[in-house]
Amino acid sequence: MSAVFQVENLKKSFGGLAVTQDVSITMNPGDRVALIGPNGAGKTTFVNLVTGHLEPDSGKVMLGGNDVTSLGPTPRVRQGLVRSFQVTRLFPDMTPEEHLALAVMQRTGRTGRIFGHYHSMPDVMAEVAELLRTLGLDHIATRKVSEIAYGQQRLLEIALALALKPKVLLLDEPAAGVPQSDTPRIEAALAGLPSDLAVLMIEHDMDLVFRFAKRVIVLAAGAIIFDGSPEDVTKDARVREAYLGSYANDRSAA
Amino acid sequence: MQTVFSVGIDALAYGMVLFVISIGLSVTMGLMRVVNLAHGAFAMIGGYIASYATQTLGFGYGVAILVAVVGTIIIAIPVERFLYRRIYGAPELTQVLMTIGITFCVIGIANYVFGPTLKTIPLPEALRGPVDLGFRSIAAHKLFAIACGVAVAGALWFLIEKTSFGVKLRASVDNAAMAASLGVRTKIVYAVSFAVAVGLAAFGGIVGAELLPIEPYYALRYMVTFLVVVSVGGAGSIPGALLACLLLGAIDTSGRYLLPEYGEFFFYLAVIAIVCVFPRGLLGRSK
Amino acid sequence: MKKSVLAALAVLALSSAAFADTIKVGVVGPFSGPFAIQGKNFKAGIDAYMALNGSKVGDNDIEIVYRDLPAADPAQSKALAQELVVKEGVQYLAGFYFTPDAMAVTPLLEQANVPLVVMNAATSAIVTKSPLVVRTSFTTWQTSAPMAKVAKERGVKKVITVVSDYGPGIDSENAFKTTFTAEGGEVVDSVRMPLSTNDFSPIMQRVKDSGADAVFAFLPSGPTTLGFVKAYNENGLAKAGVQFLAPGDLTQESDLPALGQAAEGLLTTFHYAVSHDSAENKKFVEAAHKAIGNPAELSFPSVGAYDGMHVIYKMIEATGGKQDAQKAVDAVKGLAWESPRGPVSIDPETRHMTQNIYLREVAKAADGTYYNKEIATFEKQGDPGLAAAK
Amino acid sequence: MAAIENTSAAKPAATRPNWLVRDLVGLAVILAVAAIGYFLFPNNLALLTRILGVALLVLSIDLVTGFCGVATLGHAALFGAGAYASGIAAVHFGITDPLLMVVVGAIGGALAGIVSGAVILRGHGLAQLVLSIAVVHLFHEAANKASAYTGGSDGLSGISPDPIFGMFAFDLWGRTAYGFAVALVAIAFVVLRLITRSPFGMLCRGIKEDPIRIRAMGASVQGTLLKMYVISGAVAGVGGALNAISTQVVGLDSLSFTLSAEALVMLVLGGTGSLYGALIGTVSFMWFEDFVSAANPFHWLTIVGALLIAVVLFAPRGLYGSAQTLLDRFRGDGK
Repeated sequence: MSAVFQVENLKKSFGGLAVTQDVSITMNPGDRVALIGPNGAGKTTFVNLVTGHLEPDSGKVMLGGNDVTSLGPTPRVRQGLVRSFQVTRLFPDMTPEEHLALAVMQRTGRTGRIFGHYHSMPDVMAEVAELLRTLGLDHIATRKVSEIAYGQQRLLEIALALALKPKVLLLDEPAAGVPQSDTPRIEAALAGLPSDLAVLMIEHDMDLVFRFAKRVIVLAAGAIIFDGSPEDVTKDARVREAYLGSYANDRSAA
Repeated sequence: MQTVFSVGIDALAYGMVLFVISIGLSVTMGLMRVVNLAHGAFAMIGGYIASYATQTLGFGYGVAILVAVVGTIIIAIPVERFLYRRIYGAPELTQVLMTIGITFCVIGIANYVFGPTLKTIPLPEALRGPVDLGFRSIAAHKLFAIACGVAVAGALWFLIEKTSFGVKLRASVDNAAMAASLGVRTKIVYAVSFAVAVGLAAFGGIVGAELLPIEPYYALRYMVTFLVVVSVGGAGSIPGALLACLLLGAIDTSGRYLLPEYGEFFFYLAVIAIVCVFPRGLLGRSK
Repeated sequence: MKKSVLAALAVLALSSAAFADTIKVGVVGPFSGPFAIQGKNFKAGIDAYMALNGSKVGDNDIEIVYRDLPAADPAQSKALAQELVVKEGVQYLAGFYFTPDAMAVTPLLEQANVPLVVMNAATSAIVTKSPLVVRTSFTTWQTSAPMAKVAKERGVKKVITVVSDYGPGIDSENAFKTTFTAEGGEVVDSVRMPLSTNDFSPIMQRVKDSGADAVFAFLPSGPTTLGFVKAYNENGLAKAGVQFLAPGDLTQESDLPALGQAAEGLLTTFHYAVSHDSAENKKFVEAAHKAIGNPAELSFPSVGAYDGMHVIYKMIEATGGKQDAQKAVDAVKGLAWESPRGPVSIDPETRHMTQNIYLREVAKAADGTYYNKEIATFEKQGDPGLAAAK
Repeated sequence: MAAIENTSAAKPAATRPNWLVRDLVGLAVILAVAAIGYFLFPNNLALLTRILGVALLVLSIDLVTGFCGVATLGHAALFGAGAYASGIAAVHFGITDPLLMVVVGAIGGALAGIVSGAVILRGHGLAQLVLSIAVVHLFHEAANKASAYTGGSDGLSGISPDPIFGMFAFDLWGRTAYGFAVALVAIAFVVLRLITRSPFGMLCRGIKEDPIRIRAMGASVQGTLLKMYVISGAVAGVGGALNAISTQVVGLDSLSFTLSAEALVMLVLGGTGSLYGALIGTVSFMWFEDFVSAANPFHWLTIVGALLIAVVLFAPRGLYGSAQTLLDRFRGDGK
């Protein structure tokens, strides 16, 4: 199987402080990878480097065999690298249906049209309906986003990413802030993600990580200290040290 | 060479006059985050009071300045209490609408009370007439304006950076809720900063009256200039405003000396260039 | 034929105005805004004329309908004129402080069968835009050109011109340059500065560097003249003996209290000074002071309005109150009378005023106020601007 | 707007005619108001025509400010560019057919939209406001300088448009001009309703609410906004051309900061983000201004200022926006 997503020797420092040191990751279609790490491990920086919001000092980001290192965030999205946000970023005055229709039309190159309406685009309507159904959002499809529950907003966040038909999906703490009662629905949504999609999830919640990921990568102080199966991660000495050791450090830093 | 010096002195003087008038706006816009288009209106009120105090009441220049600054602040207190307090944190466009409304009212009232003619504030003998600098002569009041600019910059810097009020102000600006929970009475802090800003406006209106004469449309005529200066400097930054005034003063003055026909182009192209390179202003805060 | 049909239509539409004994005159001017003081002067001039000559011509009552146009805004000007003609049924249009506003109205006149009496707008070309335009003010050429002769007489050889960079400024520069060069003088440099200029020091520096004996300046009356005159003094030009020459817009009477001592000794050429010494003017000033309220606010637009009313009264007399714009205009061609500013006449060809232009010097009166003191007269000046444009 | 979208999306098949009906009703209301204006003020058609010209400018600002969240105090640059383009075409190039002049105006406005959009979109917030001010001043100064073409500060006069379709001459009473203006505004309204509801319009609304999310969806924010600026420029340009045609002169005031600021005030007064708000804001401001300035030419500015303050205090979302909120609340109570 050929790699759909590769990061090679990525490095980034801010004013002498190395926040990402020589990180390399390879992912294949269908991969379910969780990226974890203690606070301040450099996860956010890593995400920004991958999505193109930050430029690395050295190293490469490859997407489906193409080098996208020099590209900005928007072209990377067009090439199939889609992210969700840790804190929901939705349009409060629009409905879920509109969100998804906009995403589908954007993907299929129709948002430049100054006339017409998605209601008269059967394929868009069908795809939106399908997504709404898959994620269980159809009953609130036409409510304003500002009026729906946070758990539903998180689901919409995932649906929105899927509507862009990504090759690689970067999920930034998909369950963050969701009440306990709603997490099963998020988990179900994650379980139902397309099987050929490569998913990289950044997550704190270890329960979710164990249920979802087939592979876990641990980032600490900007470097990968573990890359292996979920079963092994808790046994790894360096991981334990990073978490427990950093606990004390964290407090002094905060 | 002598010409360069000479134009440089003019630029310095003009820049400092701009600084004294605009710095109050930088306080309201940068620290209180209000797009205060009525700033010029307060400067104008100061000018009118000073003119009235000197011409009609026969006060001296210094006393008139004091009376005008205090008088303007007294006028501004109810305005702050009943109008500005409603637009703190409101969208920019709402603030624009409100402060333009206030400006219109002030213009209309000034026109009614003082009539449409130009008003002057007679200078004391010491500030009248030119001072010989050796290679050229310069108006004494311009030197006075430069001195005022330096004094205002220093005093404000001290107030904001070195006093407990300054600490409270900066805290309220960065995080009003947090400051309030720490016992800072943010409403009072805002009211006091507003009073300071208005007082500075009035002071600037008087000191700058020789260059920007007092008449009812003062408030609209120079609105854009003040706004441009503040945003080029970076709202809320005193050194930024100082730098912007000196820079824009230099561009404007040398443009008008070298190529007066294209003075306007010079000025606004420079503004566009600066704002594009420094979107937050020369020394703007990054938030 | 077509014209008479239109005229008939207009008469029909405006029948109330045509046959009633009240004749309306629509006056458009800046009654609010930065130029409100000039609009006030229009009103004062009109009020003064009607106070002195009654509000009746023959059997017809005269009624003035004012419309406010605060700044140069031709679209609004046309809308107001249209409203005055159609809704108010005015038989005469008058006023107009700014050139573009007057220009905007000229295409209406023929169809409306209404003459336009321009009481201020000073660009030469306005009268050429319609045969129904008469102007009772002045043109920038008319008031600027004599200054070149003054300069020559006073032995000035090299002049630098400094004008605001807009229509009237450029007119003024051309008028002075043309005349002064023809007289054998030399214009060493011409500076055009943006209208928004606040600080004139760099300009004065240029004047100094040019080595000219005199500076000829034009700025619109109002706040900037104050800064300009002060900068002239403060930068040592007055002391260095560089003479200050300008048309009278710079030292209009309503700005003099603010200019104060700084203006003393400035030389200007203009068509009217409030201080003009004649019986006609005494009568006028007395009436106008009463009308304007604050005597310090009286200045030149008032006399344009006063004479404008005189012309309109003559037109009404000639037409007997019937609406006939062409006849009305024809009636005042060549009309001559004694105005507060001196003897004047309407040039039959240009429909612009032929008048005396006076050289004045700002002087201090016995009561400590400043005034424009007339010290020389250029008699019967036409408008050189139209000739120059040809 | 969003509320309308809401209900329409609920049961697409059944309610799709719903917004169509609403738009038709809206158009009918506009035409009815225009007709009432014609019969109520038959002698004031010039003023009404002028209001409609400015309404096009305010609609055009609404496109970038209300629908895209771009703050601008320099939009008259686009309006004036349209006015001068059609005026210059008429005076110097003999294009005197009114419809052609409108097309020329739209093109002129669109070009100005590209230029000013390219500059203004480089900043945000206060910087954006200042850039827009700088742009309008540069346009103004350029027109002042190019007096050979523009007539400079004396204004561009001598524009004499042909009769529309060779039949309807522009008359003294301004009837033709008024009819022409109503037609242009009605067409612009319909076209803009379609555009704001289109996929492109949705994208713009998305940019206003969260540009970062839009980028994460793979859409170009700058490109989209620039495109909207061009559309907005075309609309403003039509307004400018209408002004040039109906008044037969173009003055520098049509490129001024003052006009830009006034138009923005009208928009905020009516309520941003809604075409109705833009229209209501323009009509109420200009009517009020005309009424008050005729009633008291010396102190009307104070009254207008007081009105603006009152609107901020009592109708913070603008006249239309606040009325709608009130209506929604009323409806909500009824449920």
